[in-house]
Amino acid sequence: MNDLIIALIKVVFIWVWVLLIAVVMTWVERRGAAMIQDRPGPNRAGPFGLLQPLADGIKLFTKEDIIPAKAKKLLFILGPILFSLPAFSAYAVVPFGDKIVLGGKEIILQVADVNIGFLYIVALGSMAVYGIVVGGWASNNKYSILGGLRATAQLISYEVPWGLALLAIVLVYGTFSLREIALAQQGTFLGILPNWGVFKQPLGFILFIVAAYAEANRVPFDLPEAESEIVSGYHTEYGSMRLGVYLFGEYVNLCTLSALIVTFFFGAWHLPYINMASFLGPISYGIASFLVFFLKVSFFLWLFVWVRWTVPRFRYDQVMGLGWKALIPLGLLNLFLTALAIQLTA
Amino acid sequence: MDIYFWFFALVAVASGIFMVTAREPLPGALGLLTTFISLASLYLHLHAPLVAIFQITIYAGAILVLVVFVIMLLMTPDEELSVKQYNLSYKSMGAIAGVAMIALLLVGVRGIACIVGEKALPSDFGQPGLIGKLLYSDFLLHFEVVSVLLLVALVGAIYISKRNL
Amino acid sequence: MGVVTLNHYILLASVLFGIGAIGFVTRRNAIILFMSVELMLNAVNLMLVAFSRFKADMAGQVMVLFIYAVAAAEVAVGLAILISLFRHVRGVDINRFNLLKH
Amino acid sequence: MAKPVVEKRYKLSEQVYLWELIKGMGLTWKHFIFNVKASFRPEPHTIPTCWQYPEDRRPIAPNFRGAHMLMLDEEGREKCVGCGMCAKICPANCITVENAKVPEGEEAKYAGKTYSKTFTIDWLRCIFCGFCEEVCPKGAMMLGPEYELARYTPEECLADKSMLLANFHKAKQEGKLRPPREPVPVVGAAAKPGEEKPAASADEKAVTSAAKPKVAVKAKPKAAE
Amino acid sequence: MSGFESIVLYLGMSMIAILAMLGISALLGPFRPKSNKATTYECGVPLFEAGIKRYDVKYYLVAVLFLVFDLETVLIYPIAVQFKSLAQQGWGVFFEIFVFVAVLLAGLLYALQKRAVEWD
Amino acid sequence: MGLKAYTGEGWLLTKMEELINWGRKRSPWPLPYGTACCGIEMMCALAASYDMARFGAERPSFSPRQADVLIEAGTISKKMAPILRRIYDQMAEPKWVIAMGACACTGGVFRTYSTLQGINRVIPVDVYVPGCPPRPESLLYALMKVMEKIEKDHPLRALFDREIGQVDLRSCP
Amino acid sequence: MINHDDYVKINIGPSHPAMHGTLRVVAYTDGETVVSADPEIGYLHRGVEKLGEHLSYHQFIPITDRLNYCSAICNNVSYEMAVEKLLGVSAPEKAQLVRVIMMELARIADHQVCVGILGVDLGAFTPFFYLIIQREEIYEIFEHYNGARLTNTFGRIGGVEADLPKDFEQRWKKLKEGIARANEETDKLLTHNRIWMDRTIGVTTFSAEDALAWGFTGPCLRACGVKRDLRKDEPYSVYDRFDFEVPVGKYGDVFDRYMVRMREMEESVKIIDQAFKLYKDMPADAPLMAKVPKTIKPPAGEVYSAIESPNGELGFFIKSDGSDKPYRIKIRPPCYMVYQAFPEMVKGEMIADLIACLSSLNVIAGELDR
Amino acid sequence: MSLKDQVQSCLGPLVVAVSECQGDLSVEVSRENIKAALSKLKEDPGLSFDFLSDLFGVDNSELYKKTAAKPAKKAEAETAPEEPPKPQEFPPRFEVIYLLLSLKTNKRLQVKVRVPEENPVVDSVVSLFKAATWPEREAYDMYGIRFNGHPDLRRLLMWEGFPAYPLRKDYPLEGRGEERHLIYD
Ligand code: SF4
Ligand code: SF4
Ligand code: SF4
Repeated sequence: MNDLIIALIKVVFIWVWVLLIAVVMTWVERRGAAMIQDRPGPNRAGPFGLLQPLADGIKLFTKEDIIPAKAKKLLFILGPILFSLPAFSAYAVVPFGDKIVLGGKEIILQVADVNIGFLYIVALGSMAVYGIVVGGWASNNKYSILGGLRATAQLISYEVPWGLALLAIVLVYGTFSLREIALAQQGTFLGILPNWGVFKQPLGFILFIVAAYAEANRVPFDLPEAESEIVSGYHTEYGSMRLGVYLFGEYVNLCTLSALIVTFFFGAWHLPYINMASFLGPISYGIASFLVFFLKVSFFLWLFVWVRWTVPRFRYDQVMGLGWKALIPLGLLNLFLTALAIQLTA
Repeated sequence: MDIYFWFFALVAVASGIFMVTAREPLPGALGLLTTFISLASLYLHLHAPLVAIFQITIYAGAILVLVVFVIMLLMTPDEELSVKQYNLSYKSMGAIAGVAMIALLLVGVRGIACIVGEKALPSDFGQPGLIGKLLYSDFLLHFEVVSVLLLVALVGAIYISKRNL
Repeated sequence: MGVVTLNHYILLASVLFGIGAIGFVTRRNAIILFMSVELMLNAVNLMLVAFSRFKADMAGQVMVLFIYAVAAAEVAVGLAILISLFRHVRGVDINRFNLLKH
Repeated sequence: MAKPVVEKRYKLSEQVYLWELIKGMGLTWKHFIFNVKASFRPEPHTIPTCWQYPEDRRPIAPNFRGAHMLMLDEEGREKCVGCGMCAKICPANCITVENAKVPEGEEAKYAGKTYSKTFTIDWLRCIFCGFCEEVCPKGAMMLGPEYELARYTPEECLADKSMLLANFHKAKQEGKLRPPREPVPVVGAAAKPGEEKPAASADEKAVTSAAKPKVAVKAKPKAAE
Repeated sequence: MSGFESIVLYLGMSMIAILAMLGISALLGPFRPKSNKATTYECGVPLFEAGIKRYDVKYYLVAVLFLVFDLETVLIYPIAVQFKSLAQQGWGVFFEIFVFVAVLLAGLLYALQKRAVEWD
Repeated sequence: MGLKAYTGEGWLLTKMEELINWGRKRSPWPLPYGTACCGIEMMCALAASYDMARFGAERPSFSPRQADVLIEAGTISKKMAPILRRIYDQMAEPKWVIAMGACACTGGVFRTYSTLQGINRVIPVDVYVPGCPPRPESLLYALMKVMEKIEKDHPLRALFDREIGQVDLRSCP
Repeated sequence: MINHDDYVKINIGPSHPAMHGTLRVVAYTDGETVVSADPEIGYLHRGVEKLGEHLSYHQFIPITDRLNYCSAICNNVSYEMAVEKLLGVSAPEKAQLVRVIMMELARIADHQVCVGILGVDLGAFTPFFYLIIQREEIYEIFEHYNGARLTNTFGRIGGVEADLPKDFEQRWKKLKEGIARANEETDKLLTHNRIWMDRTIGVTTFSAEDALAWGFTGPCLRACGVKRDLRKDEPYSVYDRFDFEVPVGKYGDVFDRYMVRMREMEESVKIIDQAFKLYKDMPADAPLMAKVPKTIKPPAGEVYSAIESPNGELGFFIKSDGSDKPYRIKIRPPCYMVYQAFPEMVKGEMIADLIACLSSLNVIAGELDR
Repeated sequence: MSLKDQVQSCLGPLVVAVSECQGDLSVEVSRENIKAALSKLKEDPGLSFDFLSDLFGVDNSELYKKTAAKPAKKAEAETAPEEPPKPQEFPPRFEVIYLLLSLKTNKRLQVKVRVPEENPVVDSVVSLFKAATWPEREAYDMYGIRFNGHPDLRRLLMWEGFPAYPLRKDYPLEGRGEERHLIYD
């Protein structure tokens, strides 16, 4: 029973946290973009415009819900659900801190530390396609279908380099548990560098982050939804909260991806050269690990925004070319080198 | 845990029927997706987490995506599939044959099922590592043959679809 | 209902296989046919995993992985054929594919 | 479709995506930091490139062509004599003037002998070209600094005389009245002071004859067929 | 409380939340159907052709390539996770993966050579 | 219809309505329908120097399903009129229209055979902005007027009264 | 002839993010490739030419503002010069200098919008904002000149209506720096960025012969490698006094058009510097208006006069019947000629290139449809 | 040799009339010869008018009315017995003007053809100058002048089915109340 309550608390906590990040991200994105572009951005709703996402939310909630006459009703309704469900559920296996000791009971700061957590992420990643396909197809609008088709082709193309980068990580750490991967990054490596994935897998990191941008449909890979010739891509016909769910799912995705980047490559909650556990109490250590993790995640979230407002976007064939001609061979090379290195050191 | 089995079994069968009777292929594909996911849940129940995950990654995430892709390529949402069959007798024959097949299978497998009793499982049963070891030892050749099979499939698919360009 | 035994799984697998088979012979849409085949393959997979579980033998699970590969190969080539057929007859009704014979 | 062959024009540093990307990100970062710092300044005009409109208005040019005003002279008399020149020149045809003789006993209100009984400008038609101001012989019309003209109905955008006068009073109160336009020097004659439109005095005949173009020979068209 | 049950809990919660969002929106939104409100958006002009016919077959090729490579990566996972321990037994496992990947690399090269992912 | 009793001075309902109005007011996503010169000034209003995004009017969306305020900036020719009408029709409730510039309001100086003499002949207009083109500030002022109008709305009452919302429309071409 | 039924028909525009409001292209595509494109125009047809026949010569000046509204001043001057040619007068020198300064400012503003929008259409939003901030400063100068930001109604027949504002020099100094900075930042963000280069280099290339056959003028022609600029070739106004270069491209692709525009901004800055120097040397009370009658009644005749507007050759053909209203006004908009070659340009390219091409042509519906 | 002479020697008998206004030379050729004339001007090495700058129509009906009215008045005053001009004596109603430019010499030339109202057909010059594609369509749209051999002669600016030719002088500025109707599907 106790376990159940703890699990429930963790689930709720993570849920609220991820939701909050997603909400705040919409604000950060708007204000950040504005600041980059020499303008103030939304600053009327609440202090610093912080309530802007709330206003957007209320607006979307009370907007009329149109189902186009030509659309396939059931599928049209299903689209956003299918899109956001994998996005929302992926965080279940990602850690958000080390552990906290409360009343003599050790609580891992992770919803579920399953030994195939890694594969769970992969599986959910491959499910994200459906929301887009179904949404685009059900709208029965040329731009939507074309956007859906492109989005799908792009997503699946970048799943391969993504998987290859992950494969190299598995080679390095030899486990499918994200917590174990995180734990393995303590200490130093080669004497001087922090024992972080990014130093062991520099190529893998680049592959992973590029693929992550593509998976999240972010600039410069945002063509499924923002390429100017297809209006808004697969969600052209979506309005009201259905659109809100699509947009929201994207931010949740960003959050998960950033957490994954931190977990795999940036030492999760570990600080370089400092062992927090050695001088912090059990509770404060838990909180500190959470905060460190959060800070790292926020950096990558900000990176998403930052890059978005710096670069133009690719053309469709260039995206595919980059994926298949550059990233996948690089991924295979990375895999080969990693395997070789491990074999040699074994 | 019975309820677990029955629930997913029911979902699997229902969505399977939905798929087979679907008027349009995309809802059919979604029905099949549901079947896959419920089967994956059953695999978890059968102590095969790796297979369960692979079921989702490969079947739902790759094979079905391909099917869905083809649906999008070939069919517009406006195009309704005709459920009308051209040959009624053909259809009833098919139905009869199918039912007969189920019956046959049921009768046939009953015999086997009686033989196999439940065995105690080793602790790492179904764990990825174990499968990895097996793939390296007992099934090494199969593993390599799979790669050749995939290669052939790839080449074949490209050849067939490129030929018509 | 009792404890879930191998029989239950076999029953389920047979039913799924049967559904797939019925779909395969009665439907005329080539894509649905493909999906029916997938359903039948899945029934087989379920059987394999169930046996593996109840016989405590991992070979069944490994076999399933190979079946995945086979299924994938089948779908890749099959759908390629379907697409090229489609280009001729502009439809996915297999009755129309028969016309090719003439 | 054959296209001319294009040779690549990439430098090596441009071939690698990352280097230029990082340079660009450095630039955006500079802007970001600058603006974040700026936005914490206390005054309303925080970010130097942005005017946060209702509180922090961009200073408009003194001769901005906004809402029309009907001018009063120093003694508070209406300058307009209702001559209708403005209505005639208006390209959008949006001014209606009805003129009348100044009634008995109201001479103190009007500068001229006649006045405009009604004076309406349809702001929804007006294109704010300023011709009416330029043409007015009495300097009675001026385009003022007011630009907040959005209304809920078209009728509210129909400016009648009282609105135009009110605009004048408002501008005067706020000290936004500008002096009338200066006359522009014309070739030949030095501009006579006090003249609104210098070109007006130009002798029509003289100019046309001086610059008479060679008369086009109207060719006798043959029958087309 | 095993990990899987927590995941199921989490999944259930996500599901409920999404449905709640859409449900509340459906309740709160106004509903004023008009005959032409639900017409398909096509940059403002009337729809002149239903849907889209005849896509590029290259989309399909990309999907096939993906299918094959996804399978490949997925099949290597179980070995990869054991790679460290198996590597201690010699170079066998290295070559196993190497051959597996090499065969597929040949496939990729074939596809690239056939210009399967080029769009011009 | 139990809630109907509340539609009078119901405190909860009023507060809810205030909240909804606040949300709508602070997030008027524009559909920039800039066809001519006014479109350029609208661009200025959206760009850095005036930054309409300060009012939450960000994410200009060209899909009519996702927009709240149709900013019609520029001349509408008779060839374009049905398209404007269709876009307006496809927008989801609640929706507002700003007619920016003389052309949009009345056709302006273009009293010609091919120009629509005011978009109010095709769609209902909430705010008219005179000017040719209006300054960006004028547009922002109009947006604020729209916000004022939103504040006076009764979204929930309208919800129970499904009859409300018959747009009064002059004949459409 | 292409059988259109075989291809997917995609309608782009008029209400479309990349179509600038009023353009419409119906593209027939095979997969991602455009097989043929059919631009449909006329969505902003306002009957300007007909209107011109019903307004007096003077009243038509504000209408010309609304042609190419990105650089209204160039239209004004072009029209005024045509009427002046018809009348046989020419504006005094100081007025010419003021006109040149204003026209070059308008050219910069026009190019800034074009480059910015090209960036936006290709997904790079930030340069657009940086450029627009500087354009805002240009508008400020316009506003201080005669009270309007965009549709200036600049100049009068026979000269200009006002002198340059007193604070022009100091504003110009500031603006010059701003323009240079914005251009440099755009350069940094776009020109050398590999993604940008991929999207623009080699996209919709057009050969010089084709370009001439289709009647290209302006930056689009120069991008194809033809060094033709009316300011150099048929110097009107006082352009023969300035020392500036005509940037030319080589391949006529989107990148070249973009670069030509970027370089032209720099040249314009140079011209303004020189012109302002000459202007300062003029006496303060030098005439700004030629002697023209109050009601302009040119003799019967037909003239055509053209200037180099930011988009290319902008010409006015005026036929006068001796009355106070033009008998026929025909405007030769530069982008009309360029845009008619659009199907030719995008044939065989991808759909996304269609957008890039369109933005780089800088088609302004106002002058396209008139 | 002035441009005028050059053109005249190049075109020879094709020239119907030559006029000049403020330095803009304009030659008139007859309707049948327009293509031949333009190609001659294009190919002539000395002239090489190889760039079509613009092409458009002009409706001269009102001009004729005016000029007809004026001499009539004068005629009454001076020499009364001469007969008033008959309407059929007017030259053809429409003009099509080609604005040519020589890139080599930077000279401009206007070429004019007159097109009667009853049979408003001219040969298309698209095969000579691709640039004529849309201007010809526009002239068709605005004046109803048809161009023989144009690849795609449709309306350009007005919508399909617009009932009039709006730039003709007898068409009122504010139109005759044509509206484009919405088609709902
Ligand atoms: S404003 Fe001036 S021009 Fe107009 S009626 Fe009055 S006096 Fe005459
Ligand atoms: S500003 Fe121009 S359009 Fe407006 S009333 Fe005056 S003359 Fe008419
Ligand atoms: S109102 Fe004026 S600025 Fe606006 S579109 Fe019309 S003509 Fe252009």
